Amino acid sequence: MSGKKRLIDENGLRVDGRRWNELRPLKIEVGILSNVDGSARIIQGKTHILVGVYGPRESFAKHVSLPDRSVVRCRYRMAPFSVEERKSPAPSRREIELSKVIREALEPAILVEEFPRTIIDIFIEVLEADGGTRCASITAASVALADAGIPMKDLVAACAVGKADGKLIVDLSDMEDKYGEADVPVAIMPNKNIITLLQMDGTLTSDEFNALLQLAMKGCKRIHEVQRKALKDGFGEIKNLVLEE
Amino acid sequence: MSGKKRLIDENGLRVDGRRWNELRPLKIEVGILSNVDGSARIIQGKTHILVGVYGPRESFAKHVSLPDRSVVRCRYRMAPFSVEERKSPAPSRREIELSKVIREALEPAILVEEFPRTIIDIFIEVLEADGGTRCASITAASVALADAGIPMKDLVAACAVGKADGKLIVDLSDMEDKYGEADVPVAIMPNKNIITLLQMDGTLTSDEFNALLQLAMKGCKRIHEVQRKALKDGFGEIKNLVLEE
Amino acid sequence: MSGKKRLIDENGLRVDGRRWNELRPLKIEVGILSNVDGSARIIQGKTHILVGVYGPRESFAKHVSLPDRSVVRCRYRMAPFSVEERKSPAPSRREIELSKVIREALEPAILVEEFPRTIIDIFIEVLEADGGTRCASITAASVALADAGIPMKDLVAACAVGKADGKLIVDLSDMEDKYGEADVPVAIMPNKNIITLLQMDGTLTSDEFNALLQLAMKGCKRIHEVQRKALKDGFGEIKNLVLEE
Amino acid sequence: MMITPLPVNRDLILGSLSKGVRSDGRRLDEYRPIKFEFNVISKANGSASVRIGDTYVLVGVKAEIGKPFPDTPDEGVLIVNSEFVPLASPQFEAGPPDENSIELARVIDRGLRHGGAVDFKDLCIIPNEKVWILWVDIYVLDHGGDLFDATALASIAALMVTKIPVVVVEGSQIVVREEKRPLKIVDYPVSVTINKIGNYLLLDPTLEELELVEARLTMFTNSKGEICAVQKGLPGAFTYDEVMKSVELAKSKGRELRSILLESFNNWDKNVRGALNGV
Amino acid sequence: MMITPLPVNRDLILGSLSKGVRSDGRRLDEYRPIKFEFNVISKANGSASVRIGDTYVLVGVKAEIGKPFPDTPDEGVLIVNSEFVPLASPQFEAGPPDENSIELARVIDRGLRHGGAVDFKDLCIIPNEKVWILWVDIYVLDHGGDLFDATALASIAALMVTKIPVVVVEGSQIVVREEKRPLKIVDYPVSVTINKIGNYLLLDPTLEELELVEARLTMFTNSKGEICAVQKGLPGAFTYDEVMKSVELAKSKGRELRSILLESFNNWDKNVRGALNGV
Amino acid sequence: MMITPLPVNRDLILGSLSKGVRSDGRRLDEYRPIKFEFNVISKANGSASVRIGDTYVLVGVKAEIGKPFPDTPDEGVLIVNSEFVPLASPQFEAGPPDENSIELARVIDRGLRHGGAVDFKDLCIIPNEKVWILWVDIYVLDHGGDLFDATALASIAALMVTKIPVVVVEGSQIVVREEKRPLKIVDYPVSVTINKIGNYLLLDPTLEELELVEARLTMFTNSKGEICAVQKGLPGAFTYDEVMKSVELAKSKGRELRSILLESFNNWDKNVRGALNGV
Repeated sequence: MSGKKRLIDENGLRVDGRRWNELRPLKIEVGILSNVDGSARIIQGKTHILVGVYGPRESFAKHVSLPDRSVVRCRYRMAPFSVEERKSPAPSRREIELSKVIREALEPAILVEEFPRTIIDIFIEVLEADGGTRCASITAASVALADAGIPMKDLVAACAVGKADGKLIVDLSDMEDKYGEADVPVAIMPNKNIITLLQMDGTLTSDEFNALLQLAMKGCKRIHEVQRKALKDGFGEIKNLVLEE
Repeated sequence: MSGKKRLIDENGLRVDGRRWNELRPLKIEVGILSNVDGSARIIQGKTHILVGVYGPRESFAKHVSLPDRSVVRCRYRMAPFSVEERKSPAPSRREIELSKVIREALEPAILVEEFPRTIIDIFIEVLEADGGTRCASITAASVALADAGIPMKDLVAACAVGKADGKLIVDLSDMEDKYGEADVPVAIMPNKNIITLLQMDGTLTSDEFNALLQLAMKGCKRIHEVQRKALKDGFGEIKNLVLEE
Repeated sequence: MSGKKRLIDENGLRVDGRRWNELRPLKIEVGILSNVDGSARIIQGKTHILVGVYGPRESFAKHVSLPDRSVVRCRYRMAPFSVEERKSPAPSRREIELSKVIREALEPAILVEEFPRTIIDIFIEVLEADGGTRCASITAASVALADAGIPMKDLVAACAVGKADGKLIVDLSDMEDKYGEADVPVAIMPNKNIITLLQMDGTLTSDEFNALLQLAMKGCKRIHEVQRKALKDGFGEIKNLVLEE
Repeated sequence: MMITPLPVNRDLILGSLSKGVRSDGRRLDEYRPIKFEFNVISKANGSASVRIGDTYVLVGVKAEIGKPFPDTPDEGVLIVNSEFVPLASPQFEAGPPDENSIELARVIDRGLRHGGAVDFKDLCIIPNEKVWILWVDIYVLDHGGDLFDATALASIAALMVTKIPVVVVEGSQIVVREEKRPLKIVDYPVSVTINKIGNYLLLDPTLEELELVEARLTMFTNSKGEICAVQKGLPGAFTYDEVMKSVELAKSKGRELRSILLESFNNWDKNVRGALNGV
Repeated sequence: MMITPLPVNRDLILGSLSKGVRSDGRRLDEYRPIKFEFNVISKANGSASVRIGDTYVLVGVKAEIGKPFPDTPDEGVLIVNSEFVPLASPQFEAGPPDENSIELARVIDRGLRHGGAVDFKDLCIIPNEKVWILWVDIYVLDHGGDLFDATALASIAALMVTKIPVVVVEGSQIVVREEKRPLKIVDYPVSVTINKIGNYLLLDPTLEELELVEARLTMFTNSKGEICAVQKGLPGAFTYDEVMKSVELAKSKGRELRSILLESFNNWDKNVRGALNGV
Repeated sequence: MMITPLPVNRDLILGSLSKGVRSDGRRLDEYRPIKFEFNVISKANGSASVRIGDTYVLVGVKAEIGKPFPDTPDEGVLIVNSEFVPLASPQFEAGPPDENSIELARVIDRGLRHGGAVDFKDLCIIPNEKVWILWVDIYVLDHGGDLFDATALASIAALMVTKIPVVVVEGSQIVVREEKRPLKIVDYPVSVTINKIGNYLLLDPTLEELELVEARLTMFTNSKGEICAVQKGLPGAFTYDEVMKSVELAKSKGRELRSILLESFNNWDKNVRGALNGV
């Protein structure tokens, strides 16, 4: 976050030509895998992720299950070739943390009480990472859970916002994430309008933070429309989309 | 397999003076360990291996056992001092693969259906490695299984063949394995005349492959005689032995 | 143990000014942790250790428990910042060995037969290490076990003795341990007068060994008084103390 | 002597919260007394322990010379690790750090880093070659509820008393002197963790209250009142209003914690200097 | 929604095989349709996915500069890894690669190496010092039966589209340019895996058929029709005649697979060049 | 064929011990016959196996060139590892060394080190830079009771026959010659392990007796009769008198073991030299 690179040009355009409040192209496909109970593929900019869901299924390891609810497990991993420098396949501390926050962003939406003594497994494979992988993972995982027929209170839609060259921006790319001044991934349950993921890296005044949170929630709602389309038709898409100001 | 070293001299003799179709000296001892159910030692050239077998025994870990057959497990390991450069005691990928192919070479011979819900453990310790360790391991393990009184359809005898300096050869040494053009380890059940191990590294025409496979099967049959002698008398041996052409 | 540094000066005083038979200041506090069944803190010179004890508690892992006695487990660990060079948090071979000898020094005193099918867990965290950590761990753990209400035949008190610059000394500091000629950690059950820990590193004649063992037992008895005071009042202490000759 | 689950009385606790007061008499936004100890480990370059109620955490800092990261060749390196040692709670298992311990360490790392605690350029010895690496090792010794805020305080406190050897570069040689100097501390980021039970937001939960917490929001602020790291945790959710209320809590309470930290430090520092001057 | 074991009907499948035809209408030696995608991962130096029926595998190649092996000081290094990720099959467990995954990676490695796929000398930068290391990472994304043949195809396909930076050695310095060049591909080894059920040998089994396979024989051939790697797997056995029949299958079907590979590549390559030339 | 626990008859064994004789007719302080084999592994720099009754251990020594420890810049390095391989006992599990294996290796290490077995300065090649590292790998192949004493004997025996290449330093280059030379062996430390059953102290227990051993005391002595390492093991205790009696046993029996070791070595050495001289 050293801010050395110029991320917004004199016309207010970002390195990939987007405006500050413009989402990247987004595609969601549903039901793409044959051996899982539910699955989805998300391509957001160049970020490319597959999610597979198993469950609710009985636990082989008895000590994992709970008598009054389903246990949700989540594993987020990046493929060795998904990033600039080859990543070792051993789980990094970052992957372990993200697995946890992604799970905790999805759990509020799942009706875990309906399936006591079972396990729901969410497996996330990042095939290419170009910024916003945790948000894209949540967006896709929520679709895959629905595809598995797991009862949910709501979908969960996620969107990162942040600040670069002093400007607030939406749907950060890799470069903006690395060299910007702040990165704020947010997930919401769009119908209930509640926040299930919120993290921040960087420095912001409380006014900026407030503005960004509202911007993120707007982004999540547009992404939610794509999720619904995908669940209905097997495929949902937006090209670049400018959020209303 | 760069073939830089001269492996066959002008008299058609190999680096250790053998002819192309000559086996190394081979000794098999049975029942050499006190705490296992069956054991064997094999010394083939300088290759030196101990095998111990436990079982059929009840499984402590319930999830490992099967209701209709015995589960066979196999662990092949090389001692740190068994090779030129000290080997780390942590299991290598090569050791894990060899444990699998050795197990799958022995399993066809074991009457696993006779002992449901049990485990048969085969532990292979390579004390010195001078080529042909997977074949020697199979040869010795099959004897150790018989020594443990485990019912088998047949013994399994193994022998490596290959190609060096353009010539087909039998019972490869370390040097021939490393610098030759092809290495083909083979295991058979000699009475049933079926092949339970077959691997190949290198490049061969299908005619060469065919000829080598037949050569290997001849070698296995001579090794089988030593196995039978060892099981009968506790010890079996051949000095250098030239296979009939 | 190269003996290069001068450890005893011309007045017979050690690097920290102590006489050969003088213990370091020692403090023991009891019941300092809120979530364990028993606990103690020991500060001996600059060595600083916390011990927490759980149990007897039921075993979650059935295969760990025994039908006729409680199983005692012990984990000795050093904090990364406890030593001169930062220590990696991964358990070292030294820590694994010390966990074992400490456990085996404490077990003779515990009435394990009274709690079949249970586990007693002893967790030792070395916050600062300045010599004598295994002895201080035993001294504190024995107090923590008593604090947990676990029935014992006797306390266990421990004290290291050794040799530096040709002289026998008691309660070795880090420097004396590293650069002295011998280090002999000893633990006893003071009322029963039996030895439950005995190790030696270095070179000693049998006469020296005999004299040191007697010196150690004297030291243990003075330390035992502090243990009893701590168990009675929650806190026990000695300033520097010269053992009678 | 057997460990039994905490007999948490949900109705009792919620009833109490509805009156704006907690079982131990505190207001919802009130911390338990906070006690610092500085430089408790003499073999560390710096250390501090913090107690908040039963919570007891210790942070040790070790400095060693190493290579900088390629993308920050003229800056030192900060590495935060955390151990939830088993004597702190029957829930902490022996073994490598689990997801809770890793999350805590990574959040503290971000708080210190984006909060601008340390001047990293001051830790450069030879650009591209040698810099100071600061290992910040968090030890949770007793789990009494609010781990994030206690470890955040102990971490900045440990850095405040950390001293590293003076090094002199002579040609391509690095001479490490006996003499030591403090780190350049630039800011004092602190964390305030907001805990949600039902519709209530409370600070510094006891272990008993923690059992009922549905979601938590940890927010670091720096001395300018800017937010410098945020982490939502646990499988619950917040409304937008709750988040904005949390921001205000984080700012006001952060100021409070920062002044307790600085006061404790100054008292300690005065005593140490006093002792050194023979007072 | 619970996972139940595949209800494999042994008699039905065997009955079908005895008529020389399979439940999906294929002949015993017939592959399902094979579909390639090239360069699907832009951060990789090369990548390709292959689908055969439900089987879906992705291979990414990353190139980095490193040290050669001491016994091949003027050759690049090839390292093949394989991940059986859990979303591909309920049988694949999370964790480090198991024996199946390791076996697959090592067999593919031998097939590429002895099949002479890549000119390793072309990957040398400074002999004894610096060479290109090629990491070939296999990702099995959906397990639909025939993993060896699909991953073998995806691996050679990924290498065929791999580009590495042009490097220039100036004195003892290595300058890595922006410009990229393809690998020197020398041969196109492909794998044909023969599966034995009862007395039948069949290719490209479905998951259902795979449950009945007693033994398998994976055979790599190069474009000259030479055999360049063999691996027998599973706890069954082959007769000599079955092995020799397998050799013939490996040669003829290998030729077939190789031409599908090259055709797919050429179509893709034409499109890419077309796109570049603005056609 | 199932493994059943050893049917140890405590009364029988104790009754026998009370008469000063053991079930196999030995006195309490009597070892079973000890058999050495030297240089059994030709790829090791040195190796030896020892059998005492059913106990069968093998030690291999590998020498490689590496860096010295900073605090002993002009000395070689000794690293002792131990593997309790599962074919030696059903109690030995596959996997990384457990506490028993680690304890054994560390005790043998201390015995060799403080017993002054090897001249470490003779292993220095270039001070601060390059020294010989000796890897002593202990393999327990059959567990017949007395592991410490057998592995101690095998370790010193393996070092006695270890040969390392002659190296010549030319400028800053190290030339490793084909020619080999023996290590400089300075002393012959041996271990005697005293085992306590009830009030009896006995040496070299059988597996059956071992089941009853409450505490053990392993004592290394050097040729001067000095004690050079001690380790108490197992969850039992010793009286002061028992320890002092053990010291005397360690000295007298250590002398006995040392002469068996040297005699075996000399016989072997004579044969080898004889063979070399064509006798």
